[in-house]
Amino acid sequence: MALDDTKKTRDFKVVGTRPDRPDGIDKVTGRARFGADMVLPGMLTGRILRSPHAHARIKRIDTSKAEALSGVKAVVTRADFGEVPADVADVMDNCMAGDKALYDGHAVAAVAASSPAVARKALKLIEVEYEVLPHVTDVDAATRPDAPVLHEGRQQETVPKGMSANVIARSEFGHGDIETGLKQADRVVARTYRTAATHQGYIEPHACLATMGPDGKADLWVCTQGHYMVRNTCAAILGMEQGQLRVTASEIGGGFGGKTVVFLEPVALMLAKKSGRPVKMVMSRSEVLRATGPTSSTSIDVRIGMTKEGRITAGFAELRYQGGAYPGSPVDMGAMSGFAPYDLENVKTVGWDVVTNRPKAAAYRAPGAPMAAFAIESAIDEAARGFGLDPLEVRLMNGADEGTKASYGPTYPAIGLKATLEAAKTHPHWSAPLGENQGRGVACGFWFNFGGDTCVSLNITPDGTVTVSEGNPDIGGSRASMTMMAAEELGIPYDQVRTIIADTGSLGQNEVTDGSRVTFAVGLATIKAAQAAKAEMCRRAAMVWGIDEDAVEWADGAARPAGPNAGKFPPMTLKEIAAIASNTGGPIAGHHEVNAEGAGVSFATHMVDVELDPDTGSTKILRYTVFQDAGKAVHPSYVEGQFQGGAVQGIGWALNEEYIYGEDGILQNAGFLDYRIPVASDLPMIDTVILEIPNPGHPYGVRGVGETSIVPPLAAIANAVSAAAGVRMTQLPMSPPRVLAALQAQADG
Amino acid sequence: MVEVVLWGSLADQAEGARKVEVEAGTLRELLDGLGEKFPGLRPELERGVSVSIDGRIYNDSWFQPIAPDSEVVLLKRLKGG
Amino acid sequence: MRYEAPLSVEDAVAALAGQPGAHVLAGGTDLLVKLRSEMIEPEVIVDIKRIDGMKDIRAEEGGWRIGAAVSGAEMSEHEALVADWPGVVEAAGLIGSTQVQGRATLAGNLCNASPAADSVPAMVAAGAVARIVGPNGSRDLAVIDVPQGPGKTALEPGEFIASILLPARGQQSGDAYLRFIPRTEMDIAVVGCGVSLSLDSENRVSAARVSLGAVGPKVMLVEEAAEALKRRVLDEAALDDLAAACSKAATPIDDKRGTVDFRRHVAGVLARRAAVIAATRAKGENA
Amino acid sequence: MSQIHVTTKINGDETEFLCEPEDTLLDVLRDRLGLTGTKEGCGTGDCGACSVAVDGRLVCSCLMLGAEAEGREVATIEGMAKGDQLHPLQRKFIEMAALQCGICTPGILVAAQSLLERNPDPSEEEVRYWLAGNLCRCTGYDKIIRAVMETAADMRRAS
Repeated sequence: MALDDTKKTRDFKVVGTRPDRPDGIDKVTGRARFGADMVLPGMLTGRILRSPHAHARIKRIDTSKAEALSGVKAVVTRADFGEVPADVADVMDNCMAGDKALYDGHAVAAVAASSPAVARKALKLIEVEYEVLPHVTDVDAATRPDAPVLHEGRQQETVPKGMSANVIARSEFGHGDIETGLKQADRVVARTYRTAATHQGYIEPHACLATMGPDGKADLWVCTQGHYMVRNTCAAILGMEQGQLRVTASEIGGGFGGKTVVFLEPVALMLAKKSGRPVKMVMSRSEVLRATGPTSSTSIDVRIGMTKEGRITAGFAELRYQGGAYPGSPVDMGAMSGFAPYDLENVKTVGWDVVTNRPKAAAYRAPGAPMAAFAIESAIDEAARGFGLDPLEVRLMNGADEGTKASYGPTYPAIGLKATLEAAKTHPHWSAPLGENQGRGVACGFWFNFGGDTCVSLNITPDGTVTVSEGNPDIGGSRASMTMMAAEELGIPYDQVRTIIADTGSLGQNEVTDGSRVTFAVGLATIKAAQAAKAEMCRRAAMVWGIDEDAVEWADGAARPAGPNAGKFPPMTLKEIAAIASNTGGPIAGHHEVNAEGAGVSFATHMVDVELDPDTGSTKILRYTVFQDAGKAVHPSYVEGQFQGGAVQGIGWALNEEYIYGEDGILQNAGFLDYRIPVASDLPMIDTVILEIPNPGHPYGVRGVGETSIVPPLAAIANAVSAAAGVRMTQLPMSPPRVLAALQAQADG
Repeated sequence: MVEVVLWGSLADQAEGARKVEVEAGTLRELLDGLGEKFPGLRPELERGVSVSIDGRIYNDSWFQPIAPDSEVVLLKRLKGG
Repeated sequence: MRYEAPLSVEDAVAALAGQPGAHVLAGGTDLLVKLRSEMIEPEVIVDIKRIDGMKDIRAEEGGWRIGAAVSGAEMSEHEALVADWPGVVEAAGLIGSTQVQGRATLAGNLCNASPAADSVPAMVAAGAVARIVGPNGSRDLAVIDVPQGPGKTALEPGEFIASILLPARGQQSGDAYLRFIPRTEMDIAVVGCGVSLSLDSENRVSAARVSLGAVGPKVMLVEEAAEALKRRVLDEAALDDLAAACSKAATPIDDKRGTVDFRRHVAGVLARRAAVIAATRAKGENA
Repeated sequence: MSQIHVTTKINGDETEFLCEPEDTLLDVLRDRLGLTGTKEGCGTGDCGACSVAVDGRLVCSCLMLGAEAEGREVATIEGMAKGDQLHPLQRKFIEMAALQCGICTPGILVAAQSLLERNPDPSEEEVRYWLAGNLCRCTGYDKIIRAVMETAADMRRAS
């Protein structure tokens, strides 16, 4: 595929401004329809029965009493699904347990009933006979040879013989020689770091509404980051043709990676199929926390060698991530990204993918990267501070630049890491005074960013306005970005374009809204679709003028004769061309379908001040500044919003959020009361500095911005807390009991 | 011939080599060539990989051209959130 | 399930007494959570908010009688009550969000019988008394004696709390309640501490009550802590003794909210801080 | 099990409904009256997405029974704009990008309106504590707090 390698700077008219978002009024008036807001005539309530055990063989399920209850229209268990293709077998098993329940909250049966009350009652009538098995929820415990085993036969050839079958895969990245590098060091920091599992914490629970007729045609309304993914996955599980399942994305109340997989949807479709009625399913908050896709808990060993001048001579990390009950933790992403901000001669990371009796990890914003950055950036900080060196200068000295061979292999093109560090160095935050019990920390972060399959259709209406259809749910203002890029490319005002999210019947395949891809990839396709429409409009104008179409160019919203014909005819505006479209060949549209590969990587530096209460171990965030490269900020307000939101999710991860499992393997804090995401009063304003180092892979220079902002905060806050406490914090969350214990241990010598 | 850099543990499946050479002008030829020349790589190739070609990352585009002097690095399949 | 909203105490008692497992609904901020999670499945819910007097805050014997359906927000808007018992009002004001404040009540917080209930240590320090009504008429019971353990109260079948009496505020007296939570809002107390004290003309403590929450199966009154303060000026030594007495009295557990060591230590920290605030208030200064 | 007949006023309109005794006000609003602007994020009073005002008092509609609404006045997000005139808070939230996904937005607007009715000149700290029961996972609250403060300033200037 061809990307525009335009490095030239252009003068933008719309891009870079801050117009009102097109879905704003719907969302401030309550009109916007989210997952649970849809109703259909005759609709039933679907509910799921979940395992109360962390690990148990399901010996028998008797649904007869539930089926006999008045108002119950369908009961579904795994037996209803039959064999499914291998590539969705784990998804199927996660949506509805087969032989074994693998975690507390694992779905084992479902009902559809005439009311929520009947559904609740029906669940109690389902008899499940369990044989409770030993369980393991800790990542290190799961790797021990005597650990309870979740699956036999899933270990990859990459794992040395003799390890627990829970260890699924091993990977290794890097270059140079660690031992040589360590010998050149004046100081080696070697520590083990641990992070707790956290949840994306989106405020909207999963919800969907399914219908399926006896003819096999089905419709699904769902809150998801990718309705095309939902279609493809559900079709595979239910043995349907993809074209027979139309999925419409509702507005989505947050996802952050957690809505890139299916949980309820295949079950809702099966209930709809069996009952012949529409079935709506909505998770409770406790179901969301117990049984969707939190991120990994981790255990990471790091060794950093540094000279007394601050040069990193060697960087090593061994990362163990548990990804829940099925293979596929994001450990590889952690192993590839952790040292990516640095130009290192000797670097090596080893990643271990481990299964445990926890819900299967889904993606969470830069999946895998924040934990690796926490460990590595903490070790770099400790080494630098050990020599009394400025941690920003050390990062600048070792920072990656254009031409650096990245720790994960490739050589970087133009990148923005050093720009973020330089901006941090000259920012007033860096030189502001600190008081007693206060500390300042910095850390860098990296994310790859993605592209992927993308379709955009752009239609010119008869009155000369423009509609854009895209296939990615608008999770944080992307309708505004697409509208802006279409308006920019067509040279028309923002308010003459309207962007909608099309259902799966209306466009070709679209990759999930993930990997910070939408503004980059859908934006690219929108620009290309606009370019196609412009070319067609130039052709129509050429017909009218009776000149060659190559002699027409598009500028400022109108076709203009160019070259030898320049000035011979007055420009024809988009509206004028649209008005005569029927006379010149028919409706005008542009579309673009592409696998948008070649997204540009992104870097950030975060700076944070904290204050500790030495009597209670409590941490207060005093000041926070994000410096990040956006390539080109299409709508700066929403770029800032991504920076701020990522930083605050990171603050939660660093200080309070954690999955707490009891000895019994049951989740202890399945609610927003004790799964403590940051509240407004916990926080200061989050300052942002947007840097714009254009991505050569995008016509406007856009880079994804959504994920990088969660990578540095864990380490930045740990570095700040460690500075304030005078003791190195190596375990997240840095909850008050943990900080107080560290302070007391230090005081006790 | 194109020189392909493998990630550390992948080298174990390719006779210990961190850098291997295959005859390829496109991404598809590259992936096919690798699997043919180093059967040990096949499980990982089947699980899916990403490929960095001159600093840009590709997942699926078979006909992405690769020049003989291109920098080609095999990566674990990337996933986002 | 039935919902009843009687207009008189007698009708409410009749509704409650007639049905084992009936539940009282005042603010509902605990009851509805239990209903939703299917922790309880009552046959009848008796909403007492429509009973005369339940929403009243009335002066009585120099103190304040607070109806069982008075919300935290209503208490914090009552200036005279706030002036007399700022610690109790602040404690009630710490329960949940602004939204929860619009509904949650002292009586409900007490009847929920959570060891971590915020308003209970403050009421205990204040020497508050609950008026209980039931099939056998009404009786008064000190707030400290209402909770019997996690989720258990001294209420007999058919009884409910109609009001809470905060006694007359003495001269040169002040109260305070502090709790520790991991965030700044929205959490359940990891440790709570209420202090109510009176000062003599030389600023020595003439009377004191110190209570702790979330460090035992129910809220406790710590006599040793009060003794540590009595007849002393609140200097560092007195505060150290107070803190030590509270840490010693605490019998907490390790759970998802905190550890034994943390809770013991923080019980002392909070007692010091709360005592200083209470003493400042006793001197008629703002704190 | 018999349904309860409730007469109430919702967004100024006399409204009657039948509900089950265990239905929350949130259930009634969303499932019986079609007022789905009020959201359920937790069902336990911990997220504030279901915020409404009852007799002028901000509450979580998930923590109140529908039956309790008898004789009360309920204000929801759907009643915030007057005709085609958005409330100043609604306008400011759009203008200042104080929402990303928008699921918490109705609850936050209702809560913020309740604050400004009581306190037309809140400090940043007062806004943050008032809204502490309204979780937002997208924005980090920065733009929300700024939008509320700016709206308050605008409304003070206008009055």
